[in-house]
Amino acid sequence: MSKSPEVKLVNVPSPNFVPEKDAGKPLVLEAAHLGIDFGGLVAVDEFNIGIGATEICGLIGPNGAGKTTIFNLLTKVYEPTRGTIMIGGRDTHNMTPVQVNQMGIARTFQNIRLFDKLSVEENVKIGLHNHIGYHTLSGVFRLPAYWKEEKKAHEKALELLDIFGMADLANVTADSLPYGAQRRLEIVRALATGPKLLLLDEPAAGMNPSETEELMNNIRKIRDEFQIAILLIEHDMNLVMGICESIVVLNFGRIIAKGTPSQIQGNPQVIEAYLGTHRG
Amino acid sequence: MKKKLLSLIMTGALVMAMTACGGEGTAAGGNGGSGAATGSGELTGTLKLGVIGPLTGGAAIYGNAVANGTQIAVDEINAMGTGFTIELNAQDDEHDAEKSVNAYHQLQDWGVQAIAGTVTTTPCIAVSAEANSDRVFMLTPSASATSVTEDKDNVFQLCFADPNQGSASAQYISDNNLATKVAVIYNNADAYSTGIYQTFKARAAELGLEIVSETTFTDDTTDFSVQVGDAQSNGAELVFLPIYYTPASLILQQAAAAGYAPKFFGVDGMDGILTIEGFDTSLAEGVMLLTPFSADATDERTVNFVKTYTEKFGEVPSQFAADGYDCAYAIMAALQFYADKNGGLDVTGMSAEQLCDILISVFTDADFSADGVTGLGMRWDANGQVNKEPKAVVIKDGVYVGM
Amino acid sequence: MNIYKNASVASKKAFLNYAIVILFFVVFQTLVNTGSITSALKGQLIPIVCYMIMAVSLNLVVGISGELSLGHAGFMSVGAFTAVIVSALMSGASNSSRLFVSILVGAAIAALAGFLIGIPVLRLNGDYLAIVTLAFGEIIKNILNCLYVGIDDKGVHFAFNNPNALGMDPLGKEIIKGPMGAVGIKKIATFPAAVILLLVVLIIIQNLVNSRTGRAIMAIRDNRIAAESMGLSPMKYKMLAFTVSASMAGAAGAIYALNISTLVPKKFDFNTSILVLVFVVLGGIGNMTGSLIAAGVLVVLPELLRKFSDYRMLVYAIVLILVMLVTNNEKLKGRLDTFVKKLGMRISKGGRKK
Amino acid sequence: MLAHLINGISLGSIYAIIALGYTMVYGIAKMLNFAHGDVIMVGGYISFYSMTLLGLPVPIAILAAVFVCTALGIVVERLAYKPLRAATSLAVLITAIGMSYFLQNAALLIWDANPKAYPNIFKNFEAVEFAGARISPFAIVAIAANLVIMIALTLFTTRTKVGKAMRAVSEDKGAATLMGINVNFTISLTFAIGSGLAAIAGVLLCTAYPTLMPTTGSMPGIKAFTAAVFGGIGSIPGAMIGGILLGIIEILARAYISSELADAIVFGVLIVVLIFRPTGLLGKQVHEKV
Repeated sequence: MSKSPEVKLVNVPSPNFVPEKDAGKPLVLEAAHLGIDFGGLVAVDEFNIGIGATEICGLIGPNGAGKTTIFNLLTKVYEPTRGTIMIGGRDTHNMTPVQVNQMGIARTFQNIRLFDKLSVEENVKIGLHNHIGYHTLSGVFRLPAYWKEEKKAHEKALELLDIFGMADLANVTADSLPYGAQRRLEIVRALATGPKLLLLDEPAAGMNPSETEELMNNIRKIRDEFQIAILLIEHDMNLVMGICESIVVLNFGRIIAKGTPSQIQGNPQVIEAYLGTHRG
Repeated sequence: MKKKLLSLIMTGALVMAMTACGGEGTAAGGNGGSGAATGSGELTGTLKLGVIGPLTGGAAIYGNAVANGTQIAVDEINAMGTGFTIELNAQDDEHDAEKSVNAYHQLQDWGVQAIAGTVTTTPCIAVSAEANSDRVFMLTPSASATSVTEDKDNVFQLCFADPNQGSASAQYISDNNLATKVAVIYNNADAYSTGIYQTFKARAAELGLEIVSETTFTDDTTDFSVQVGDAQSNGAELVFLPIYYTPASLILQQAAAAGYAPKFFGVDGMDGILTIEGFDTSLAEGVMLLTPFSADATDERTVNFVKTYTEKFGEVPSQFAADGYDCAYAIMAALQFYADKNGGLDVTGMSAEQLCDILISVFTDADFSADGVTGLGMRWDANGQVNKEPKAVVIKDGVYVGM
Repeated sequence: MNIYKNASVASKKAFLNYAIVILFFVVFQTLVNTGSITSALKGQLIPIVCYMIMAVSLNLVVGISGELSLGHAGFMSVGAFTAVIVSALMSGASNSSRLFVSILVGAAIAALAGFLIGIPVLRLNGDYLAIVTLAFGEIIKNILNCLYVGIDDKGVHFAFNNPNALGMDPLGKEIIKGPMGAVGIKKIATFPAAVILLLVVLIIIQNLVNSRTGRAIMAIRDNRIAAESMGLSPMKYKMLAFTVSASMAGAAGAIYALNISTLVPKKFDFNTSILVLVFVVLGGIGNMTGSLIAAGVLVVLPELLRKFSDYRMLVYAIVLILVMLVTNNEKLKGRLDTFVKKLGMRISKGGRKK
Repeated sequence: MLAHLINGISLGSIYAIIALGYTMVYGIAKMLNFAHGDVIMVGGYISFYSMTLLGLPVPIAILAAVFVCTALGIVVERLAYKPLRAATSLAVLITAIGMSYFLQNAALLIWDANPKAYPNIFKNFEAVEFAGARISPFAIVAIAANLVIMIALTLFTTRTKVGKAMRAVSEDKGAATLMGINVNFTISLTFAIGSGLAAIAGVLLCTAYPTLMPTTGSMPGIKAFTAAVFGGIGSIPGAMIGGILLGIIEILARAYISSELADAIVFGVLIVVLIFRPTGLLGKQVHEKV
């Protein structure tokens, strides 16, 4: 199994830190004192994170720790009870998931949410939606803009699908894909929206070791090619330790540890809270 | 025996009445004695007569009544053995303009030559427009709005046009000093009801009747507590109900429940209220109405019609049934009138256009009048509206009594 | 080669529908021209096309956008009554220009109604959305029941709930009289015009569906949350589908109105909305070809059932229930399939023997 | 004003009883049973003929109607809805509409189109004077019946084993099956109860508005359905509150605003309520899990 070279983490002007290579660049995402309550129950509290421009960051923790809730907060599916989320330096207060996406955050879902009845290519084209530049009326009247832009979108979609070697599946309907392919399609679709930060919710779930290995390579490839940041939730420790440059560990809605993979691996709290229970 | 007797009555009295002078209108059957078998002007052949009306759906009662009434007239005519017969075809329109036009086209495919219909107003307007351009004669038994006949020379009404009833009612109330403070409850979704209301109101103003409460309802209304309450709190002594008997029965019941007992005055649509199955006729005690037809009338033709209808369909005929019955006879009378004048007529295979012209010419002929159970000496003007006398009746002990 | 395969599947389907409509037109127009069509069918041609437009336009909302609307007839009535007014105002113009403008304005006003109603309606989901569309359909009917319109030398007069408030010249003409509706509408709709409208509607809907916008609408239908995370605003695209659909229902209403001489608001009640929904569901949700065929068959069916006289609506109800059971129950569907197969085999065997 | 209020509450009580049938069936089978209004009509006819043709006393006639409607409810569910348990809700909706057409047209053939005047079953009772307003015996019975039914249903669903099973099925059919609950029986039972209530509503409706026709049930059915949504579909107290509020709004709108626009106002209030409370007054807010 390939290991990513250990990077050095440096502090940024906040309680957070990013890999040294991203130190000079603005953060893609920064959350401070984030928290949400569900009917009096504190689900997430005092969550702080900063993500560097090309960082791959892992968000781990036992089941029910609040990882997906954090994704939902960052993408504004839920409006946080406390704290702030800044995307590219802009406060996202009262923004909708749509606006958050347009500001450069795209995500995948733990329970796959593809557009089942549409083809693979159409799924990707929906990701490309905001980059296809023709008006509804051009579409209705089939003006030249429609043909030009649709052709471009088609080529772009195949190009993106090719990252995962899925170009030949373009015309298959999404719900007829095998499970692993559906997860990969979700990543391609999210990538198509042209994000600066990609949130992956358990991308390797249900994959066998060789598929996982390939996925790791692809995640790195995506980061390198597109020069974007990736925040991922994953239970597969090989994957997390293998590709993440920094890791945040969550338990009961709170951060219990942050650092490089080696720091986390050696952290006794983490071992007790997460690795301990996971392995024990 | 029975048949023979019947045909005798029919030929003698019912078929048609011709009066050379258009005088008093109560034509006593100019050639009644000789009947349809008048030597020279023989009417022969088979007429394909269509009926269009709601046979299903919420207004089915009206359509079925007309279809049944027409059926009886046709059976009687066919039983006369005069060489003239009618083939009847009744089509359902569910009280819907679109379906009514469909029904009309179905009849055309069947080869209809004249139409007794349609039963309800809105469909009738739609069909009459089609029939007008196709030149098919229409005699509507019960669609009473003026817009049914307006600008259409081929459409005639057997029932009163609305304006006549409204002003006649106001006149009657005023002449007999029935009340000074009047309430009106009418169905503003219904051209019939609204039409009567409007002419009633205009005439009432001229006569000095004070309308203290005017409330409306629509076809779906079942709760009249507000309308009744309004009439009651405004101290109306008489409630004028230019509506059909089904909502009227609800109003009577709800007025009784509210302890309100004014005089009630209705129009021809009120007829039938006593025949509602299960209706507590004591609620209708003292209700007055103007109607051209009363199933309790004692003249021979009404008695016979009611008897046959009751035997055949197990219920007392309503005014709609009577209208349908008269339609068939009026058309036959008109054809006979033409035959008499022109030395005979064989209707078999005649085109609807030809028949339409004949019938228009007869119906607008000042000399033509017809008798029926809804009136004697009915005449038509060039607008297609009928002229006949309404009778005022009052309900006493569950039966109509003439006033 | 693979590249255009997908696009061609969608456009193949679209062209199939155009072909069906054109074939339908050619066949029936020929029958009409040669006089070999029954009056019954001839009289139904324009209503059939109107209901086809209604069905495909409702399918845009129910099938493509995935929202159950029970008030589609409301938009049809908005278009219909608008067209009646416009057509009456243009009494001097030629029939074709009257028809064209009436349909256009009818569609525009219906679109406006759709937009305004969409604002509250599209915030809701599922059955709640359905009941609110039903409520709006009834509200439109109620409002039209109170609408009085007259025309005189000074122009159009409107009155609400009070016919005496029209304030017209004595010579003026009332064209819409509240619950009694419109009378004396000049019949200017023609079968070719209706078919052209249907083609235009099909082109708009199918091109819309097979474009960026259509994909967005379907994405929101399939998974609203995922679509939002892709940067698609559900409200915007649902609204677009709803408004376009409303405008087409308005156009259908306009041509419907101009084919019949009288029109009451009650015609466009809940039952008409349901009727159109039945076309869509029986034709297959999202399947435009199905909508066209179902609308055509089901509009004609009650007329064909006339020979059952009293029983015809009962037969219609039973047919409806049986079709739903057979097409939606796996067991029954399976049995039907095996039956059809057996039947097919027997026929082919029989054929071979010969 | 008081008189209108009382009228509104008694009309609303009828809506509430019909709405209970809608709401229970929706809660369990997740379907809009459009034929429910027509079951009311059947209840009306059965009780009418029991009284007039067979001369049965009023309580027996009501029982007969309840019995027939209950049986009808079960048969309709078995024949038309049960085979579609796995189908889309739209397919079930269209089937229910087909069933509604069927019942109406069957009634038309059996009992013909002539309206029947329903006998006044409270003929021998006097109206009560209260604060200057007359309260008809009908209003008292309607309101009392509504309260009794509502309390009985609440006790039934919270205290009895079968009632609890009903709630379990409405929460989660799959889990209920795993817990050994007979889902098919429970759904049949719900239809039986809902249809039995429809029969009672039919008697009350026909007593209040004594014209009985094949279409008698359809408009009250739609209104009661609105009431059920208004109160929060699936909720028993919601159906009652929704029904009564709807009745009051309808009567007051008719009295003080316009009788033509009364229905529009009723539906308008429904829309406003749903905008602020998207699942009705007492409906449960459901969050989609992401």
